[in-house]
Amino acid sequence: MKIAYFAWVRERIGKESETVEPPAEVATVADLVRWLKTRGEEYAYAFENEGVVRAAIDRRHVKPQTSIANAREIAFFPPMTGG
Amino acid sequence: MKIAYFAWVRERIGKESETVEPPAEVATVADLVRWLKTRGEEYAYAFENEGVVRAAIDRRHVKPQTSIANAREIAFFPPMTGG
Amino acid sequence: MASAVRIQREPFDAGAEIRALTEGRTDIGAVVTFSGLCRDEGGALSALELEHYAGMAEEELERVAAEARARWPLQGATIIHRYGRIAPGEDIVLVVTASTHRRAAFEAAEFLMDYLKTRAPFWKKEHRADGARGDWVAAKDDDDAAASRWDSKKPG
Amino acid sequence: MASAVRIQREPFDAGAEIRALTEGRTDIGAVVTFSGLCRDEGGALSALELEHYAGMAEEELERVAAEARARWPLQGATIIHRYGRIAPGEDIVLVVTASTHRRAAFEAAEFLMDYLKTRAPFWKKEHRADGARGDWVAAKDDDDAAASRWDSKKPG
Repeated sequence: MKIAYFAWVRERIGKESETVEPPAEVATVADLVRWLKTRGEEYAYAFENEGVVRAAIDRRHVKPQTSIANAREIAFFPPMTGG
Repeated sequence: MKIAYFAWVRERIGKESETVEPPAEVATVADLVRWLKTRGEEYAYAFENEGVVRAAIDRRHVKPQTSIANAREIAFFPPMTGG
Repeated sequence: MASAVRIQREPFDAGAEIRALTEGRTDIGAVVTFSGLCRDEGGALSALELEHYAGMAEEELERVAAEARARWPLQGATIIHRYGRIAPGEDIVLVVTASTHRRAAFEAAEFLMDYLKTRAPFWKKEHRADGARGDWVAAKDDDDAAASRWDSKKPG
Repeated sequence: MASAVRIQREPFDAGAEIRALTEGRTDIGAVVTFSGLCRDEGGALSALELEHYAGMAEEELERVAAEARARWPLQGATIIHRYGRIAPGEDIVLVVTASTHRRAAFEAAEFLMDYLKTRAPFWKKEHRADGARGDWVAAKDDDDAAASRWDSKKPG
């Protein structure tokens, strides 16, 4: 599964995207965030306030409790500031 | 005193403007309308619904009870439909 | 503040009016424009004839613009109103507002349109496509209601 | 309905976008445009850098435009959002709405701006005029409040 990062989430993690294979018990977006935070300081820093970072699955906004089953691309990013 | 007419008030009265000398007891806009209505059928027709026609004195909107003392130009017209 | 009120027979260029308010400035965050166009009412009309009270029309639009500036923090406001014969699809009126914040620009533009509709001395007469005698457009109660909602409302 | 969503690095021309929605039509009575510009915050900023999520940004703006069309009777809607480095005074975003009636055009334009601010995946980073490290612009609670006021509101 591809994961993409944007804005300060991207800067903190230090990469734009990566391909990961989380274990089977990682079922939701919130599970994925908790699992990513175990992968290093940079992830722990990016997700230090779990309520702040937003997620999209296959280019649609999703909530933390959304299932990641069948997701091709999951993106994490700060609250949007366009317009 | 100059009186100007616009839109269907102008069409009903049949002139764009005229100079009139109302008698001294004509003190307000409403008095002037009542006096004008005595001047002929075309005026009676233009002002048949007294609540509809609006007035301006020297290019400012006024109410029927406004005094016409010192007015240089009084205009009568239907509700506005610009914009 | 850049402010302009114009009454003219000629068409106008909304893009040029936006540029006139914003060019060379770096403090404007939001520009809202409203263009009002002549509709043919499903093919029934061949044109609208706009009559105005020359002199008072300019002054009234200036008063409406001054009222908007008093209510909202604007960096610019433009009002252009055409008169004469206007064909379907052509512009009749343009309002442009510029502000640091979008809510002020939106509210001021809507206020200017609501107010000028009920206060600016312009009258529209219909020219019918079938050649029959056209009527004067009747004022809408809706427009009075739209204008009066600003009487009590404070800028947000 | 004429509808267009574009995401581009290049500047846009608001006047041309208005004409694209209205040209050759005689059924549009009202066109509202909103332009969002880059401010220099009193000289503190030399530019904004706009990052976006390519692919999702287009889709999200299409969803926002579809939502506006479902809520208001629109004859056209255009949304253009720029990305990349944008200097103070330059345009960032443009929304154009066309309708028979002015209230629908105004409300739909304001809705589009409120919604895209909180839903379209764009992020602004400041470039400071003094050369110091610029921050990512923080999202405003105001913007969330502005967007959520449409959740219960019906078009007027």
